[in-house]
Amino acid sequence: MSDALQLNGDLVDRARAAADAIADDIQRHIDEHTTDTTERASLRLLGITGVNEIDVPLVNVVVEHARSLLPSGILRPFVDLMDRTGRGAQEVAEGVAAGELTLAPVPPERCEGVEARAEALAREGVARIDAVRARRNELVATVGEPPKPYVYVIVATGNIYEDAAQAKAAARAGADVIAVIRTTAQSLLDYVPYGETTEGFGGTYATQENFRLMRAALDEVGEELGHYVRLCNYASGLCMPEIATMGALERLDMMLNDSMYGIIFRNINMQRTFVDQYLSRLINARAGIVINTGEDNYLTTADAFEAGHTVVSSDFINEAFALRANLEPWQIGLGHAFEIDPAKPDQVVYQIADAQLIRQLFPGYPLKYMPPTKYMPGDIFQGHIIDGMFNFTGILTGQEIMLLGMLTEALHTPLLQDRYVSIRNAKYVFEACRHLADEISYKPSGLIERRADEQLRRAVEQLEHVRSIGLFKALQNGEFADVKRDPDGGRGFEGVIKVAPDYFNPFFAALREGRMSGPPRGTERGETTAGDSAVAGGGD
Amino acid sequence: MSDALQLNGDLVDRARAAADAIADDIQRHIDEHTTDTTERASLRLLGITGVNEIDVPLVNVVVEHARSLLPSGILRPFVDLMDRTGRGAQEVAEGVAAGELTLAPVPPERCEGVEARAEALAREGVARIDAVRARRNELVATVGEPPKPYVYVIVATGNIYEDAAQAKAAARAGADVIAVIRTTAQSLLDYVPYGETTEGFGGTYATQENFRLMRAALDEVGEELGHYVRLCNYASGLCMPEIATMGALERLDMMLNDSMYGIIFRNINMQRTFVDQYLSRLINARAGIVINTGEDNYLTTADAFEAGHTVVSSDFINEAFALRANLEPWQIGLGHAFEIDPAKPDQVVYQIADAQLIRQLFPGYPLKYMPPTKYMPGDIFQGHIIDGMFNFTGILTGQEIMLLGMLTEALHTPLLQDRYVSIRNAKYVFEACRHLADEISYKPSGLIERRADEQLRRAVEQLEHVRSIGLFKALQNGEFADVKRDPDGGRGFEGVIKVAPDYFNPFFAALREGRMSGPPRGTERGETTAGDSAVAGGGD
Amino acid sequence: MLIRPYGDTRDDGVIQFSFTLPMPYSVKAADVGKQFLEKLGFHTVGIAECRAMDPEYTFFVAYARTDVGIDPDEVKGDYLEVEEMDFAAINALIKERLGRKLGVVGAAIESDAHTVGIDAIMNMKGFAGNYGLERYPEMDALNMGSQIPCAQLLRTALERDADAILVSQIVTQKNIHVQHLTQLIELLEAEGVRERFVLVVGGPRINNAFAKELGYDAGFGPRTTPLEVASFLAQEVVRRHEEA
Amino acid sequence: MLIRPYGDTRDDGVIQFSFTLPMPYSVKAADVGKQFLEKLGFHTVGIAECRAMDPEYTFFVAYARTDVGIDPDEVKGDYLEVEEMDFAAINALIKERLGRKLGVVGAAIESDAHTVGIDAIMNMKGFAGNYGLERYPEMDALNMGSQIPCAQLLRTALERDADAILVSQIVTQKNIHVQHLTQLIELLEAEGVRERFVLVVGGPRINNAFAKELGYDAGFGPRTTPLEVASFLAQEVVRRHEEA
Ligand code: B12
Ligand code: B12
Ligand SMILES: Cc1ncc(COP(=O)(O)O)c(C=O)c1O
Ligand SMILES: Cc1ncc(COP(=O)(O)O)c(C=O)c1O
Repeated sequence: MSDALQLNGDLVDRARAAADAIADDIQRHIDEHTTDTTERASLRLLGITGVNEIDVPLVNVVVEHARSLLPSGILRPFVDLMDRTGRGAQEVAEGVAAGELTLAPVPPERCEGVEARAEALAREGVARIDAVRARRNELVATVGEPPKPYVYVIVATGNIYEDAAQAKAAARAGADVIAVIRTTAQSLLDYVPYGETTEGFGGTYATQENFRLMRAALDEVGEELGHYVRLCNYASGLCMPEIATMGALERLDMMLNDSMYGIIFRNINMQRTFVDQYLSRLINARAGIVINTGEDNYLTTADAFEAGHTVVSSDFINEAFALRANLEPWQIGLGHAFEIDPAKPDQVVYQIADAQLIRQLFPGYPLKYMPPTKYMPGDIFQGHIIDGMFNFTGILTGQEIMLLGMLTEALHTPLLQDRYVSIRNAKYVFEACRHLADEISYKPSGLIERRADEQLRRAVEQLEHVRSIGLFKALQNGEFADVKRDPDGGRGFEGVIKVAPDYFNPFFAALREGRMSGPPRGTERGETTAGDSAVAGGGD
Repeated sequence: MSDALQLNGDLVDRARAAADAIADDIQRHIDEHTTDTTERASLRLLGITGVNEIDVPLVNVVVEHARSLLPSGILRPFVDLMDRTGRGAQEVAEGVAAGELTLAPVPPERCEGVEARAEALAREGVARIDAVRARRNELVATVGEPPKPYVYVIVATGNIYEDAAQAKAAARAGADVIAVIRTTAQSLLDYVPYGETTEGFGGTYATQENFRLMRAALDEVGEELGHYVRLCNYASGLCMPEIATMGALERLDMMLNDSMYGIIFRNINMQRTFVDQYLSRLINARAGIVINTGEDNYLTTADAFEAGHTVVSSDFINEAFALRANLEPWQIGLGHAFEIDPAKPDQVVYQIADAQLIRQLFPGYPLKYMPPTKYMPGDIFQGHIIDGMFNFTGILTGQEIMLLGMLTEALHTPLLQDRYVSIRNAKYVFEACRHLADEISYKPSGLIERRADEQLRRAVEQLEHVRSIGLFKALQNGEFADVKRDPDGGRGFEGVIKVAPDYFNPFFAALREGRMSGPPRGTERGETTAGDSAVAGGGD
Repeated sequence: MLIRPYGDTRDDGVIQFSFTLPMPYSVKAADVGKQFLEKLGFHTVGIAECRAMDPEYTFFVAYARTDVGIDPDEVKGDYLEVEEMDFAAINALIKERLGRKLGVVGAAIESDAHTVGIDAIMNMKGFAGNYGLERYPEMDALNMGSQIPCAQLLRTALERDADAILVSQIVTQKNIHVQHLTQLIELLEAEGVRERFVLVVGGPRINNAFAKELGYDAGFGPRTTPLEVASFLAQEVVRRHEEA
Repeated sequence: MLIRPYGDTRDDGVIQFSFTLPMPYSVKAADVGKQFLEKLGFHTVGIAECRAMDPEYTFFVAYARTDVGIDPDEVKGDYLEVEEMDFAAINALIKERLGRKLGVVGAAIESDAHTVGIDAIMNMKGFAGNYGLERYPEMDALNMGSQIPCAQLLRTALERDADAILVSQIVTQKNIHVQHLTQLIELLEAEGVRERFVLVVGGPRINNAFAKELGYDAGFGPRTTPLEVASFLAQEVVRRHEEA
């Protein structure tokens, strides 16, 4: 089925060429700037953690303290201070926070030595990431892999312990990936909260300690089930590279990481976001983390039937940025969604066209397929069926990461039992239709092929248009998701800093240097839960 | 999609040839016999109705009274008595019941005159059926037709008024056919109960008055909805031709009428059933009623994956009997079912193969597709999804009469809301996937085509084997549904009568004479209920 | 310890409901649904769906919470605790301790025509990968099939001098099964032969406690396997034999 | 007249339930579920499904009956009865009776980033085939979008001398919407400008009674159309204008 549709290869080439040009243009902006969170992430990569007495993370204190030094990068003066005091990174940060130590420009004569030491420290930092990645590879190899597609569900109680309990229940019911949703406004905080948390609404704080607790829970249940259970969290927001760092250290396996989501959906400044996504993705790449992009969101504000092609063009853009940040194709989980109004005649036929198109445009990429959300009804029985057709479309078109729809999508974040019934839905549909894709072919120039072709054509048009006006301008015009953003507006603009000619940050090089390649490999274990025969239930 | 699978035409021809031979063989038996209910039905066709003081139907009293005359047929002596008394059929029956009148053999000299009058009366009886059929044609033409596939649901409260209320609710929710399930043991009664009834369990008594009440309710709601709503009941059982008569007079549109269901599933004597089905089908044919056969039942006792081919062979047999009883292809709703264990890998793929095969073997026939029942779980959410995949398979393979699965199949006869949510399930899936069939083709020699081919081959083998041993013997061996029956055993054997050389029954000829042809035709009206957009429900 | 339903947070008491009220949909329908659930003792009611099904009926889907809990330790019942044995062990037990074949007669009685359940337990091929009673060399099992009148079942059991009678009841609407099952007990008692048989009933709505209440020796529910039934029969018949 | 849920037979009181109990599945789990529903006041409980979801949780699907009924006529509430007008009539009403443009400012406030709902009501293209407020020539409508702090919303409304403020609240978990909505009211009152505005809130978990309780002038729930909102605004602003 991987080439079930006849696509116009020329159009595909033109799309990639345009996306490349768009990304190259933005990459120049990226290379000329740093941001607060980029600098803070660099400090975290040195091993700095913790908060001050009013709960401000030390890395924020340090970066704030050294604001005037940022155009040249925080690392040179910071490592210099380590040298001068003979203390470790954490102690220096604590000293700065305590007001004992002060960061200062490094005089030219010390630069060379400081830079060499900083490079060594950067390599050490990266080595910690590599060790975590190696551990993942080892675990997957010994514990085993679940079969594809991955069943992905969320937990969002606000309480990490409750989340962990529910995540384990979900894994036992058949979930392969657990995503912990962040609490509602966290992505707009210009710092990362610290420590374990038991309160949040609409989600749970993303903190390093919470990552660790959830990782431990999933390792435990993975061992029990005989296959590795993946953990996902969100990088996009005001602290992309910092959260990516935490994810790398705590062995997250997937991260939501989109080059434009924060801009469009969180009104985060675009100059900031493009810079932030770059380091965050370099880190994800190094850590062997699979990123998930957020094109599905476009179809919640724009109409999925009319604007389906914007998902395609944005996938090309996200791909281009991802490749520039050293991610390998197996790590690039491009997003798309099943969001056409279910009242539209032949809805599933069109969804098949859209999903199959994206499948063929990005072979080898672990596509993330999002379930229906916007049109999910309050009638949970009807919603469950729409989710069933989503599951069907997913297995038919070979999606690899299936975010499961919840029958209660219109109502609340998932209950324990919502996940359970959704997983049973998906497992049944996947097994019952597993080889259907091998059995059918699409009629040449039929409705499906024509829709796919039209989507591709419109995506190419859009990409070439965006190339001609530039991505900033396109975002300003509201060309994605019908949302307009100002290049100088939105949150976090004050944290964008033009770099000086002597800007120094050894992590960019260290993260690229001698990296491991390829996905973790393990034998497929874990049988399907659809296996338990559904013979007449009941009994009272 | 009607020729989506490459089938071996030779095998199809062999199947039909074998089925023809099997039916011809049985037809000889049919022609040599009559039954109590055949004679009673003939009296009903003359217009006799009502019960005596102990609730025994007059037709039963009359037939019982004239038992010794039956080998020559009840009609000659009965019409003779009408002649002699100058009374109408009803009055004569009442007289016989009251012990006032006595039926007696007709002396040869009166025969010719009596027979001529009986023939005239038979033509009158048939004319009443024709009038009802004409009325249906007229209603369909003026009120309109719903789009295919027909959505078919059951009501089964035991109370005809409650049934009518629920039937109307179902029709408003989108049902096109309402079947009133008979109360549990009615099919084993050797008479048809009389009058309106408000009690029954597992279903409602099939009586002529109940038929009338339900017909009126559906005509009312059909008018309101702008499309004709069809009514279905069951002929199979110990009184097939009598119930068929009632159905013809009360404008039922469909009847469950299988040449073998009663034998296999109700342990009704086979000699009896074959005779009964013949007249009942002649009546159904004349009345423009669509019959539904019961092959789906085989898969509740035999395994659907292993024994799927028995459905195919039985469909050929039912077809052969139906054609012999003057039914036109558009009236022959051959049954089949979605009963493969949902825990079986690729269940839906196999179901598609089976359903598509039957679709292609019987083009132009209104196939009746039965939903999953045996493996429906107590978990209604999971059951709802399995039903969703059934709906999907139905629309993909072009089934015309979709009996909707109920999410509570394992629990109880449907609640009001069970029908509602099931209809919403079906309407959504039908609309969302309506043209998928036009978009795909099946891989030559793939899993689907191979499965279909194997089913056909095995059906041919079975049919040729049955031809060689005879159908009676095959039923004795348990070759259908794994159920064994004795040719001289089972209920109703005492009511099978070998006809004398002078057997006389003018209805057989009258029913065939100058009949109308073709289905009722109306413009497609009634929009789909999936039309109401499913945007976020709720509100509290 | 009292436990409550677990929706999103332990002990939140969340329950999902669906029901139909026989009233026309109107602007206040959602409130009727909400207040109805409140009257039933629930709180924090969220009406997820409230839709006209028809001019006369309104369909509701709701979530609400209860503060009522239950202590599972206090739920006591008459559960059948059968020590499950394997095919060989069951046959060996009968052979060694009963010393003759164990006779079993089974049927779906009266108007019930559902045989798949009793077939699953009794027929050769069995169910869920384990053999039916007919396959046990140490049993003499007869499955009479469907719609067998109580009197006929008893007659056959007496004729064959069976040790156990197995009854299947699938149709339960309007409690028809209770009627049939009582009828059989009364017949056995009237004939004074109740004690001669191990009397077992099964079906999707049967459980052991319910069977005991009606006067049966054991009841088996959904997803019963032949092995469970065979284990019970062998142990129970041998026990009675040795006690006698 | 009291009505009860209608399952199979009028007044049978049948309700469908699903819930999860935090206890391991065991042979008695079905009885725990049954007795729990009985404790809640239901009878004729049928446990349709009772299955281990996990070693610690058991999932139930059940049907049971209640004898409790409700009289819909006794359910009284603060329902918004807006006489729905058409696009032209609304504009005409404003033009003739208000004599100037009707000013509206709307936003999803505080942490709420869901704009699809407010966009459906306010943006040009509207929703379900009817235009949003921005399209009304006699309205001066500004949709500020998502995550707008209360203070900023108020500032804008004052600057533009708006007649009405429209607030959208979609996220309701842990009652966060109540917190935000109260915050806005308190701010308006603290500034002494509550009476200057027709204050409206909408969202999938909002209804009129709830909005009134919080001190708003009206509340709109799921599937609201722009026409309903425009009709209400025009009528209410004109009424106030004429009363003043
Ligand atoms: C197959 C079937 C039929 C077939 C039966 C064929 C046959 N020869 O058995 C046919 C088509 C004939 C049929 C007819 C009817 N059926 Co029916 N049928 C079913 C169906 C779909 C499956 C039952 C089944 O085979 N299950 C599989 C077996 C393996 O499971 P089981 O029976 O539970 O058995 C297991 C255990 O319960 C236990 N067990 C069962 N018996 C025994 C006995 C002993 C001694 C022991 C130890 C254990 C044991 O062990 C078995 C293996 O684990 C069910 C719905 C469903 N999904 O359950 C409806 C269902 C049972 N039928 C129903 C009805 C109403 C009817 C009719 C009355 C409808 C009508 N008015 O025409 C008729 C009449 C039947 C009659 N006179 O009894 C209703 C019953 C409602 C109720 N609760 O009362 C059901 C639930 C469907 C529904 N939702 O309406 N039916
Ligand atoms: C689209 C969507 C998003 C998009 C929003 C994009 C955007 N710009 O709006 C994105 C992806 C960004 C998003 C994010 C989140 N979402 Co969201 N989202 C949805 C979703 C799928 C659809 C909402 C929607 O657009 N509905 C369509 C519109 C037309 O309907 P509506 O909003 O009800 O509006 C109608 C009426 O209510 C009324 N109305 C609404 N507002 C107003 C205002 C006025 C004045 C009037 C008169 C009328 C009115 O009129 C409208 C037209 O009829 C819902 C699930 C669902 N199916 O409802 C979840 C949902 C609302 N989201 C939810 C959550 C938890 C979140 C997050 C907090 C998750 C997280 N932790 O990351 C985030 C954070 C958002 C934040 N900070 O607020 C939950 C809320 C749970 C709850 N009850 O509290 C939901 C229910 C999903 C779920 N089941 O968990 N989400
Ligand atoms: C790419 C991406 N990042 C992040 C998020 C979540 O962000 P927030 O935590 O801001 O809601 C989403 C949610 O859909 C997303 O798609
Ligand atoms: C062909 C046919 N006739 C009749 C029936 C119903 O018969 P009874 O009323 O005997 O249950 C069925 C039920 O499935 C059937 O398939």
